[in-house]
Amino acid sequence: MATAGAKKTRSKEKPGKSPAVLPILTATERVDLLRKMVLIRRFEQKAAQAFMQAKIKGFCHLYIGQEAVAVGSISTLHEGDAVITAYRDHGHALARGMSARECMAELFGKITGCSRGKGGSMHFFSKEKHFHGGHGIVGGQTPLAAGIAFAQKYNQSGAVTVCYLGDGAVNQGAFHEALNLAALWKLPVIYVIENNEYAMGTSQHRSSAGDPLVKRADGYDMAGITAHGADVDDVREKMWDAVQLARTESLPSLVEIKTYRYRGHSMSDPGHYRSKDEIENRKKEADPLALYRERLYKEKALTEKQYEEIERQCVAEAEDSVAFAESSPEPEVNTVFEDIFAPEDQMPEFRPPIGS
Amino acid sequence: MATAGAKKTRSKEKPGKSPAVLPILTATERVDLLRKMVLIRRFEQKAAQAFMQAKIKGFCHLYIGQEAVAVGSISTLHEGDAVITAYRDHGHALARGMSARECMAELFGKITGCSRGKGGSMHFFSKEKHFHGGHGIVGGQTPLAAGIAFAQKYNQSGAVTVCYLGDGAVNQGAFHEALNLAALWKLPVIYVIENNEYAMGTSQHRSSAGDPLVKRADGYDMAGITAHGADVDDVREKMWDAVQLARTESLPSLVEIKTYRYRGHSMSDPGHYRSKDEIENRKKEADPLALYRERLYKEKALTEKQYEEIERQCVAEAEDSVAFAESSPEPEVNTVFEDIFAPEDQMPEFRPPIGS
Amino acid sequence: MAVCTMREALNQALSEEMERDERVFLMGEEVAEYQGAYKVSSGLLQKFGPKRVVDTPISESGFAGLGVGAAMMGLRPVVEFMTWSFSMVAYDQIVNNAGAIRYMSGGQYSIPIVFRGSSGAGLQVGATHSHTPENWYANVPALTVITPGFPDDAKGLLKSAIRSNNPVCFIENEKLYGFKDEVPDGEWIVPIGQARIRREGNDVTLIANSASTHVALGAAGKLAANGISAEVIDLRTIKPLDLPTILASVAKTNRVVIVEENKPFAGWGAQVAYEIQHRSFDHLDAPIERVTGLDVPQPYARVLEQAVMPSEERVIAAAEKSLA
Amino acid sequence: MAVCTMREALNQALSEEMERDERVFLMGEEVAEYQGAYKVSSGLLQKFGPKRVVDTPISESGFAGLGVGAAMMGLRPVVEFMTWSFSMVAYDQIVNNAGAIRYMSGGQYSIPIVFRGSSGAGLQVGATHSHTPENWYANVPALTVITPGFPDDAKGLLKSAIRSNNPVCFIENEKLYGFKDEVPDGEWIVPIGQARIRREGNDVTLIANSASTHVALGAAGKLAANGISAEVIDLRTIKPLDLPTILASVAKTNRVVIVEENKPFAGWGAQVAYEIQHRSFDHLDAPIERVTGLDVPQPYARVLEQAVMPSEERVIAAAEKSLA
Ligand SMILES: Cc1ncc(C[n+]2csc(CCOP(=O)(O)OP(=O)(O)O)c2C)c(N)n1
Ligand SMILES: Cc1ncc(C[n+]2csc(CCOP(=O)(O)OP(=O)(O)O)c2C)c(N)n1
Ligand SMILES: [Mg+2]
Ligand SMILES: [Mg+2]
Repeated sequence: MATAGAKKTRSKEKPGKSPAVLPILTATERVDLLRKMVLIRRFEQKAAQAFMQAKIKGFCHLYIGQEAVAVGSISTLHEGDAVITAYRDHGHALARGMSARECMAELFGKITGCSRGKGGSMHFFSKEKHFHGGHGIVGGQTPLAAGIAFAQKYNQSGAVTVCYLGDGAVNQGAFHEALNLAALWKLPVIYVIENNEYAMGTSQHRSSAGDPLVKRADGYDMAGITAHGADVDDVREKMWDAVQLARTESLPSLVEIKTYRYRGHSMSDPGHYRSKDEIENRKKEADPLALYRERLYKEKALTEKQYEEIERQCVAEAEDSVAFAESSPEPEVNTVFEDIFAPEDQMPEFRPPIGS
Repeated sequence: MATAGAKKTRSKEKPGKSPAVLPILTATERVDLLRKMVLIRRFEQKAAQAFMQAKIKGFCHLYIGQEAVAVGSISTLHEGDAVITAYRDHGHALARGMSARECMAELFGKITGCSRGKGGSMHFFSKEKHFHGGHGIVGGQTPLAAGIAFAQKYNQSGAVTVCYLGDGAVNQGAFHEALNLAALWKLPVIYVIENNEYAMGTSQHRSSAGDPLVKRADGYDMAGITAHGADVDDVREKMWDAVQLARTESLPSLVEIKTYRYRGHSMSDPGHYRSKDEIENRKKEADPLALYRERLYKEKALTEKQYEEIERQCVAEAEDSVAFAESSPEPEVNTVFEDIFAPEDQMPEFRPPIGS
Repeated sequence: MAVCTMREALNQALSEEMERDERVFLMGEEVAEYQGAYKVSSGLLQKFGPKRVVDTPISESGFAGLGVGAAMMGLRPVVEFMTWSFSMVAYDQIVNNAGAIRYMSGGQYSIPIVFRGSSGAGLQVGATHSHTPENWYANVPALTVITPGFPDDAKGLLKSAIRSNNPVCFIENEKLYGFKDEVPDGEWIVPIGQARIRREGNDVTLIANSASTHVALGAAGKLAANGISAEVIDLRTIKPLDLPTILASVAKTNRVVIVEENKPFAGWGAQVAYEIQHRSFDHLDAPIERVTGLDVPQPYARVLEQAVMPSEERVIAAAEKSLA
Repeated sequence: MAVCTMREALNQALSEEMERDERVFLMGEEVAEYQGAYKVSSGLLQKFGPKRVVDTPISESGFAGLGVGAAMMGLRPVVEFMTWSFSMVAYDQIVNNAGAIRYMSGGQYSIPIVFRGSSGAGLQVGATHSHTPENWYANVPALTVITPGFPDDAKGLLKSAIRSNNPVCFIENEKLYGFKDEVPDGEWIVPIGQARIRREGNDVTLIANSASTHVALGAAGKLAANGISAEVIDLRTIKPLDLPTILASVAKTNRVVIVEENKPFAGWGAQVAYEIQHRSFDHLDAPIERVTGLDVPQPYARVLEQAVMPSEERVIAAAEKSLA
């Protein structure tokens, strides 16, 4: 079923410059993809627990069910490439190589968190990992991504940007403006629609005219690609094309990846808009972890014993992250006044201390 | 050349319900279309004069060259249908049957103006004529149009809405949101892109990825239609289809009409972004007034003498409108506090007088 | 008279007004099938059907503008922003279209629309989700801004807002949705533009709105224990301000503390302070104090966010300072 | 030192800063080939090429956000809004992204961006095109708001704004583009956050910004003829406010009139009034007066618009009232 249902359109053929082929991964590398997906799931299950215990507050949007999207797509990137996403950002952060500790600590609002406890679940950041956030306003990250790609091109860095958004986010005007800018200025950015079929309680067909969503690229003569989000290999394959197009020709793409979230929109979602059966069927038929594990078994890239060890390690890492978060100190109250302004270095500071 | 270059796509064929055919106009009706176009041009030439004399202030965006678009498209509407446009609104207002007097008086900022002198060139309104404005923020009128159509459907009035926007306006996010809403909810609205090739000094290819612009409808499975804007008959024909689709099936369309403006973007535009030759060629090759006049001559629907009479009448009407505007009183200073709030009729007034 | 939550009171107002007037309809994200992100519209879809309770895509600019267009046609839309923080992507539609079309058309078109939804901070949802936009919208000449703090006011004011022939920004506060109090059944109208004295006192006037009224009332209780008698005014309507009520209280107490979640710079409290010193200069025995959200983006961590919010302690300190 | 227009002074600042720092680039509608809608960027395309002087589509939300993303990467964008009235469609990007990303990231990302462009009313362009957004943006904790009133300040402050490592809203006023005055050649820096006393006086302090400073100066001249000595402070920076300069003047004159184009409700002047009464209560001999744009949408007709604008007559009347 690797590419079943997947469709690929490219409005403008770029003859001559065919991209390098997708590198074939070693068994170890393939197992590592699985490990990343397992870690994300175990991490989030721990987060869900901590949320129920009121140790995590505010909103908490889980990524469970969508792991192959972040892991597969980010695996096609270089270290220096940029990643940016919306509020459902734990999976992308972990896939990007941020530590479970700094992520869990952020959820707990601790000073050791990846945003020093200031961002929370929706606003993870890691400059070191080129993870440009975690953004709470639907669609709001999409122009930022164009800007990051603009800077990559301006600096001739050869790097590219991947920007994730949801199926609901395609109806924000800012996204449309960003698509046009990216296509017009040939920016090396890949917009990835993680189509998990719902925006909160609203199914795709109740929020978006036109299907598939990737057709929205057509108006901009932008490459449009679809992928099967339960299949990490398919995600890798399709993303690879888009990433190459960005890297070698500085052309943007719109990639629509079909996926599904198992949990509620956020932790406080009663979920009446879909049936338990629907969820159970999806879990059974196309769970990204199970699918890939079975494939690795079949390919003899993985033994059951090795898998158990992976599970053990990931659970341990998730638990460790909770222990770390719990034992980390709260931010000092004074830190509330930090991080508002970058220090000035081209002129004297001019701001009076806050609250004066 | 009636439909030369024109193209018609409809992403979703609606079988079975073929719309009624475009009514064939009598010679008198055809002459009347020409008369309307001539009136718009003469009116605007007078406005340009008055602007140079500093009798009109602020911005003044002329429609000269585009007359066949407003006249042709509005001629396919019923009286009760709604029209809304951007700041380049004189032509639409006159085509809608607003008087030259109330329009010119508005430009002069007089109390007799169609907006009591409060709106100016960009903000003409006539509730009586279902002319919903004159809107200054690029793209800002496009969601309003969806709302007007929403109300028409809600009230089962059978009326439809036509909303004009420029080729530059297609890059405003609000427009994209409006397109999706219109398609999703099957609203009886026709979005007409008046593609005059430039947004201020920026040509279409420098502002918009993807060509033709009407392709932006595809992502929404919305009907997309193009027309030749110098040819009032072609505009009528294509608009007719879109209007019928809205009226009989409550389906929106995106119509792209190729046109050209002869004057600067506004009266203060030096116009260095295109050559005099380009403008002169366009005037020569595809002037909507000349084209139609010649066609009417050929069809023996019009004699030269009759045409001279039309010219005389239109110039007289334009001059009369200036005389009316000049002799109209300035608004009383006190009117500045009027028209902010509608009177309350479902509860007592609760606002203290302004400035108290 | 039954005890109910703010959420239920708002629901009653919507339901009663929709029943009364067919032109009223509700539109917003998740208002229909989901029954409202905060359950304010619970049951309305079942009662009024999908024509009048309309789920929208995530297109605030689109559906806010659509609402204004529908209002130009004589419908009376109630547009829900899931939270007012998301109204920022629709800012132009609210300010220029809802806010200016009547004027620019020389009075031809009315815009009988209500924009409403949750707002406010304190629930650890971070900087992007914690805005209190009272001041932004009250700055717009043609907009009326209402911020109820109690269920009875919520019901009575929302009914008034829907009956108004003009655009109203009706700003609820998420922290209050579960707050319970007595609410009159059926027809119950609270006039727009009238403040309510929630506690009488003689020594200092605390002026607040919405959730901040509860902070002020808490502080007033504690001040009483210290022998300080604080009067608490709940503005209810931010614009137009009920200056007579404010000034009468100042004339009595001669001291003022304003309590607002708004960020301080040019928050609504600055306007209230200006009006008071302008009109009651001689009645003031001490500088007007403001207790506002601190001038930092809203942080997530509880300990930080609590420091940013107006608190009883800060109100008490301000009151004591003004009495010192 | 040469005499030049505000427009030329701004152009110098842009040109010099782009020359100094390759990371600085200018982006906006019609800034390049058209040479700027108001000609502020005249010649820059020719000098720096299309990589650094970038014409945009009419997508304010898109390119404002693009600028913020580029700033996260260390570039130093100058984003021109053709007028600030059009920034409303980009409001979310400015408030939430420019305004909160540094904080929400725990200080990891800086946003060294300047948003700039024309603003203001008085030129009969109607309600949609006449906004003065100082107060909206000054309300946002992390934003700095600068509003120059003279060519020398325009140049020196724009250079500072571009050198700041933080987001700056640089709000010009269309009425002043043609205003001429002496401007130092080459390196000329005006510090952010410092007001400038444009005229010394003893009887009353007029506090203004941008074009309103010229109204205040005109009024001060006429007041002098009546024997009233008015001090005129041009704030230059709206946020952070230069309270020391303001309070020192108040301590001397004991009377204040604030002059602002902002609509009155929670305009920036309300904040200044609050600060003054709060910090210099005992120095005030009369209520603080504000002369603002009237609380109506901006009308087109000249006679109406002039009534709405702050005028010398209204400033004189306010000063006389405060001295009565
Ligand atoms: C502008 C804006 N409007 C509304 C919201 C509230 N909201 C948060 S997530 C969400 C649904 C988004 O759905 P989708 O884009 O499909 O992403 P998913 O949650 O499925 O990952 C909504 C409505 C918001 N954060 N921002
Ligand atoms: C949001 C916004 N941005 C910028 C402007 C300034 N502006 C007015 S008209 C215009 C060009 C619009 O071009 P187009 O849509 O092609 O319409 P045309 O003028 O050709 O009729 C611009 C940039 C504006 N009014 N609103
Ligand atoms: Mg989704
Ligand atoms: Mg155009």
